Amino acid sequence: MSSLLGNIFKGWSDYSKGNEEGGHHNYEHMYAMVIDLDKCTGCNACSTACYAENNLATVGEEYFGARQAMHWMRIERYFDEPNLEKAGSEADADTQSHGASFLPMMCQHCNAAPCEPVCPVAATYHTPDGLNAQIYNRCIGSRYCANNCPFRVRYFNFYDHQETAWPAPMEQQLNPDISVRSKGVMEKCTFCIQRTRAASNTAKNEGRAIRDGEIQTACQQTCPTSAILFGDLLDETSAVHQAWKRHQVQLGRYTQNKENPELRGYRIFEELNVDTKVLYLERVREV
Amino acid sequence: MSDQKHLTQEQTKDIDENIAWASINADVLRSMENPRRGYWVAMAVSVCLFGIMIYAEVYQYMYGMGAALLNTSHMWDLYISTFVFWIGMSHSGTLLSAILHLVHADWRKPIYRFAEAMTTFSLMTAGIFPVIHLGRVWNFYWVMPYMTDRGLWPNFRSPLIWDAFAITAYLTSSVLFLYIGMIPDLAICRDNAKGWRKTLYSWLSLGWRGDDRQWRNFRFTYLMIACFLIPLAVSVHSIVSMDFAMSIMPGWHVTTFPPYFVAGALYSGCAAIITLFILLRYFFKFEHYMTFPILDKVCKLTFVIAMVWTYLNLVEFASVWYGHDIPSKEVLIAKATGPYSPFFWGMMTFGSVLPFSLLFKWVRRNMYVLFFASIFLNVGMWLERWMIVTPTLSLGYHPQAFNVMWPGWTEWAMVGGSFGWFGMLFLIFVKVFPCVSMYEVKEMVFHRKRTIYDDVDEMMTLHSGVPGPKAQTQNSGGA
Amino acid sequence: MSKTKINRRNFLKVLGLGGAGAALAGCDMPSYVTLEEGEEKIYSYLAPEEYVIPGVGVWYASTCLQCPAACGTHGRVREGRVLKLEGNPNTAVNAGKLCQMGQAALQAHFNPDRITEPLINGQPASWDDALALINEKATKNVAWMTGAISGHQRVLLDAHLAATGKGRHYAVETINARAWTDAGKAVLSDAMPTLHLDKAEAVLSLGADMLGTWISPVTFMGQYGQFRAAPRGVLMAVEPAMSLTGANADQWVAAKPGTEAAVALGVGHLLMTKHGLSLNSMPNATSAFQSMTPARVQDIAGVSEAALNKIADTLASRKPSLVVANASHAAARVAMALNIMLGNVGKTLTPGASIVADPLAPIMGSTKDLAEFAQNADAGKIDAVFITGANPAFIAPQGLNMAAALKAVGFKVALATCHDETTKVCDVVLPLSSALEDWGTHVPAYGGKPGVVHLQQPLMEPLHAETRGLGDILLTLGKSAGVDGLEAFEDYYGYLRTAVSAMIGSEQEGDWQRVLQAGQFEAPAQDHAFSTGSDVALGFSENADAGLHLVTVARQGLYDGRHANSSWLQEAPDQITKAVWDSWAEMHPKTAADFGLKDGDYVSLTTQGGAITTRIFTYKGVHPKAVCVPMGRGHTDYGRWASNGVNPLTIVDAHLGDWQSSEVLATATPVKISAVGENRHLVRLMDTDQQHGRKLVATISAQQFGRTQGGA
Amino acid sequence: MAGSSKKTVAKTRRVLGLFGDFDQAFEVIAGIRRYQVPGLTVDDVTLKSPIEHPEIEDVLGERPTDIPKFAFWGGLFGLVFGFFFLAGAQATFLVQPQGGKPVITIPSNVVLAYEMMILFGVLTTLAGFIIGARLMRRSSGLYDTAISVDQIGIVIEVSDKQYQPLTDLFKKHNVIEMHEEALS
Repeated sequence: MSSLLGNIFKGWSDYSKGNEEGGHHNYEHMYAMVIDLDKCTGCNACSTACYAENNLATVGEEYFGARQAMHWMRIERYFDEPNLEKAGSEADADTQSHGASFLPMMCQHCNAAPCEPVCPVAATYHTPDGLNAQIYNRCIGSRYCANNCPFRVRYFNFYDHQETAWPAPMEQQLNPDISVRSKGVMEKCTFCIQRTRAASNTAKNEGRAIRDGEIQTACQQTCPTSAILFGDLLDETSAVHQAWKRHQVQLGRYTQNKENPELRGYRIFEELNVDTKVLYLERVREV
Repeated sequence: MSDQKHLTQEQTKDIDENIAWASINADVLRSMENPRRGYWVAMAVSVCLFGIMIYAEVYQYMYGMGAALLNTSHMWDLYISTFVFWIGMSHSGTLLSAILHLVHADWRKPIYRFAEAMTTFSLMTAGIFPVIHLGRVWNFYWVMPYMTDRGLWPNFRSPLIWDAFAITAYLTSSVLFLYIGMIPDLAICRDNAKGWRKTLYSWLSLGWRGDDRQWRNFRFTYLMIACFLIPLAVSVHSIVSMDFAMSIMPGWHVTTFPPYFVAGALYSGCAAIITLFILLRYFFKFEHYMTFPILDKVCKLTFVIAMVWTYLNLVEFASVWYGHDIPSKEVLIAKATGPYSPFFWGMMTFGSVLPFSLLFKWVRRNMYVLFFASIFLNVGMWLERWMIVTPTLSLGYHPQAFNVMWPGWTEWAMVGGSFGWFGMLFLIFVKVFPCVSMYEVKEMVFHRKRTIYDDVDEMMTLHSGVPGPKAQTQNSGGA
Repeated sequence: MSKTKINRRNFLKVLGLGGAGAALAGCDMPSYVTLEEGEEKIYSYLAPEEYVIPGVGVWYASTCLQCPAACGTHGRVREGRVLKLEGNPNTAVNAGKLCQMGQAALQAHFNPDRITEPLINGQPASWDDALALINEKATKNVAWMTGAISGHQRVLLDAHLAATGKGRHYAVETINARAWTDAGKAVLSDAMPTLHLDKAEAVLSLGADMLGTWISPVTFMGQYGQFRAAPRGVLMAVEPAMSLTGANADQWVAAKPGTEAAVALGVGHLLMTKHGLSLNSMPNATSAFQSMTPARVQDIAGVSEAALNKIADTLASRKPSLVVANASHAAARVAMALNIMLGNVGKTLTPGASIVADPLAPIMGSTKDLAEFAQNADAGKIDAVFITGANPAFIAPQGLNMAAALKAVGFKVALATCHDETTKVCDVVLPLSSALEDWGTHVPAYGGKPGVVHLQQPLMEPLHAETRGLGDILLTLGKSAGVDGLEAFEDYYGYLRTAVSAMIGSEQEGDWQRVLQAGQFEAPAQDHAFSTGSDVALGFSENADAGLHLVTVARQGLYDGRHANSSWLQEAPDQITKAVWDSWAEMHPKTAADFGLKDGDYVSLTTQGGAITTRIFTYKGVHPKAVCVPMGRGHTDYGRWASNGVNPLTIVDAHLGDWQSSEVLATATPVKISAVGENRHLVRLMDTDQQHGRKLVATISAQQFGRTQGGA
Repeated sequence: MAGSSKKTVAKTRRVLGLFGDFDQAFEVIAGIRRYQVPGLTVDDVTLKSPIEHPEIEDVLGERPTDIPKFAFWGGLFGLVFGFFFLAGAQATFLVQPQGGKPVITIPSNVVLAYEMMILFGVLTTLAGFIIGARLMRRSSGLYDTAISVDQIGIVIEVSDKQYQPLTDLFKKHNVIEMHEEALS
């Protein structure tokens, strides 16, 4: 009973302390990302790398058309530039004069993730690494989390894809470090948790801290233009931390008070106060 | 029962107080005997519908949730909306029984029994849907509040868990409410039954002898549970509404949802009562008990609730419209103009315009018109639930969510099957249990008679020493 | 067969050592059991092969053959299975990066539709029978048809050709840089000058999809990353339909198909008249520039004077700049001239490096070879042909009438990993090991350090016992053809190791291991200088036809169709339209409106060559006079995933030669369009192309970027 | 019945009288109140009726019931137990999804505790009913099915010498029929 009460108070203090720190809890790590949309060419390499690394099933034209695809990392393409004030001639031009806008969209690993509180069986929760994790074994498929995700980056196994997606001998390519999800389970980007764990294990074996850049997500590693940065936000020296600082974006806020509002860093749907951990850098165009 | 005037549409009294107590027993007990052909037809239809539901569920189990054509934008669809619909239906019984009981509206007495039965069975129907809509239905029991060997609990923050708690509490309480209210009648059945029914009723009536002690405790118990049930019923549907209101989705994250849902629930419940009222009166010849004046009162009640519901509807629209949340506004506009707009306007017509017909006395007194009216009211309420779930999911914050989706055959099969299941349960109920509360009709008759005759006595003794009718009918206590 | 098996075991032992070395080198990733549920198909840890460290992934270096760029790769091998490919950080070509096609090499390897045994006339046969038949039939007038090829495979191939008489080697690639290399040769006497996007302040691309499919996309994308860093370069693209490069351009200009040269000349005109630049060393070019006034550009290419001015101003104001072109020979030559005029030569355009051991040098394919093969075959000059790494029956434009040409060849041997349209018509089909099972050396045609040779080593034992590597087969053929000096080697590995040792000048085991680990080695190279621009004539192909033109573009992904049997790439949405699993025709909304068409309408595209039927997708990234149909889809015999869509090449009239070259021009076939009347939703990633006021991709002006230095 | 048991001798038989309506039954009880049967008080009377008569207290006098106590304590228990059960679960369930919320969230726990309050309240009320109404036990006392139709029964245990006056009292108020059984 005493330990129970102790836990209760600990929970409260953690919460209040975390709030002052801008986060919500005290984490060991806080893995975060920076994506430079001016460098992103929308070439899909990251997406395909994700399929290869994370045992993502291909679903075929019919199911893709039914919006049942499993692309954890999807490259969205837009033709409009809402907040770029164009020269009068271009505004109504009948040609796509500024090219297209590409947006790599994967789970934003919100610190205040709307998907977490609504899961009836606690199958999605926050790890001490600051990751928004999905426990496939625990998931019963109520799909509430996906309904509550403003980014629509949670993907549900509407079918068993094993036979169609990996006909023999393709199953030999499956990554044994992570599971193949069966029907009825929700899944999403994990920031390549298997790589994170591998790195932290190595670090532990060698009795040292994880070095910045030691962990590379599959998308980051393959990105031909190096538009993606990944690292530990709590590590003052990490490139990601530096980038967030340079762009004057802080966790735990739903509006950033930047001294220089022209800095490119922004978070998508920040106003929803879900506290995402992916920092996007604005795309640039000659006007 | 000298004249049949009270059975016609001009009837003014809720019930003929001269009706003999013995005949009350007789009529009700008769309704529980040897089913006629119509009953078997109805039962067959219900069983078929339910069979289709079973088949659909098995198919979906083998094939995956994709069978329902759900997709990344539309993770929920008809299962959830029909779930909400049935939960709503379940509110009628409690409303009539508990609230009217507390306010001593005795015209509830002939009709509350089947209303409470409806509550129970609607809940049992509603309970099916959260389960069959699970991706891994075989793990549904993981939402129970127990600690697994891995130290996992369910997530008490999830409105779905609140649902589980609320529905469990509500189902238990309403079953008990129904059962306790039925004990004296079960005693009556026991006294008149033979064979297995005798055994059944002997067990169920718990040895009810009609002692003053039993009646006294009975009165308090019934009162207490009624008091518990009213806040419970309100909380249940507000919790159901929180499945949506607690999310951050535009179109769901609405403050007025709890009262709105409760109103909608009472609304559809009353409509359903009208439907069943008419059916029972027609098939079981309950003209003496389910009379037009009572139907009239139910209709008026329905109209009032319909107006409340309409008002809350408009409030919701207005608050979105004058708010500055663009995505929510998009959802609202899309509902009215988008691909789902026919159903939206259908809902508004059936839910807000059709009730005005209840203002006309000839409608309130015409069983046939009223029957179809009540059906369409409920169609409107079902559409409302669908319009809450699906059009909202067809939009959202992120354009990736933009998608129009129509339910798959399994979903329709489940929706139809749920009515089959409900019908099955209800049909069994009316043949096993008295669907009119005999003892309470007796009380009603007794009280009304007394009050009337007391007044008359006073008048007569006031004007002349002649003893009033009470003295004359001294010996006609019952038969 | 048994002998080679033993040898495989041997070299896989060696390979294990190499892997261990690689592990020491620190590029390994030990595996471990995650919290998540285990994959039931994992091989048992009991009794693993001796070179397998259970549960530990080891990274081996190899080379990617998904496109001619020959990027270096690292493959993660665990329990004897290759699980994942990454770029080799040590190579200059791709510096640790890979494109989606490189990632999908795994599926080319594990493909369920692999050929597992030799076939004679479609019937299973033994290797001995097959080889016997080949030795009997392929005696004189033997030809080889390959894709881009280099390294020791090329050496053996040449040797085989030499031994079998006056045969010829046709290297065919529909997606090639032939126009650029020809122009480079003609103007700067350097076929493959080194480009420096990263150093350039402004880049003008005339139909050269550098970021997508041109020469070495990963190299260029790597440079593009730096190009976009402060001080930020400006990218401009002129092309009939938006390519991946165009989609990333600051200024994208739609030109009528085949008129990029005219636009480039117009730019040069403005540079001379408006910005006072001159090109004294090249009087011909100068006159050509002077004659191309903006007004002419307007009515030839339909490019407005404003757009032209903007391009010229940018090029003039931002130095150094870079002009690249692949739209046509004419455009490429003008681009070279512009580079000289802008003084880019020596700054962003430096002499390419070549290696001494010339026989290893890369042969980049072209459709010219394809056309010549068709002519020679029709003329009966070819008795037997060996086809590998190419699918002529699919990639040949209809105009070449490749079907008849192939029929005319008496004896056809296909060396292939998967069945395709070509193996269907071949007499003998030899099952080839996949790129991840085979040995080889490859010389990147572009982007490598001077003299660098990439080594391709097997990442796992062959999936199918009966398949053999290209090198092994070439070696066998060479021996039976009596090539000198091959008897010493019992398999290609032996040959390769000896050859490489000779090149690095060391027989040491350790040196060989180092090469294996590095995945590359450097042979002595010699630099050579540009010639001062020779004064070539500049012209352009004026296309008088005012009607619609068919533009068949290649997109990174399915490429020219060779990757259509990869479900990953089929399901990776096309970069521009975001469509998957099917073909489409891109049209400008105005044009579509003129024909009364809307998105998803099926249309029939008719040329002299024939007709195809597909759905249209309308957006403003197409010139109103162009109908753009990407290549790669519409296979008839290429496995379970490739049959969707249509192949536009089947209606491309190949006889439209480009100005001053015989290179087939596939961008200007007049086409008639007619509605079929059917409409079905084109399956795409998203149904909307707009952001609907959400702040998803925010765009700021370059001025702001300049003020903040991009937050750097 | 404590009041009477002191002075009376052993009861020998139990008598049930059936009456046509409440008024007559009440007259009988009134008679007993007026001690027309020596040694019998109104506390000895058990009234059996087909319906619950509102003025029953006026006639039989106040007879207390514990139901409200059951309901109150049950509800209170549900509330307290509910909250601490949840709080305990959440406190020991340390990997629970936080979603930026504290470990023990008041709103959700209030909702759930509220439901548990009602659930337990209802259950204990039922228990109180079964206990208080002496249900689910072998029932003592005479019974006639007519009671479940329309007749009112009065059951009284009497000694031999009380028997006669009681039957007279019954007959005086035209009892419909009488049953009696001997007490062992």
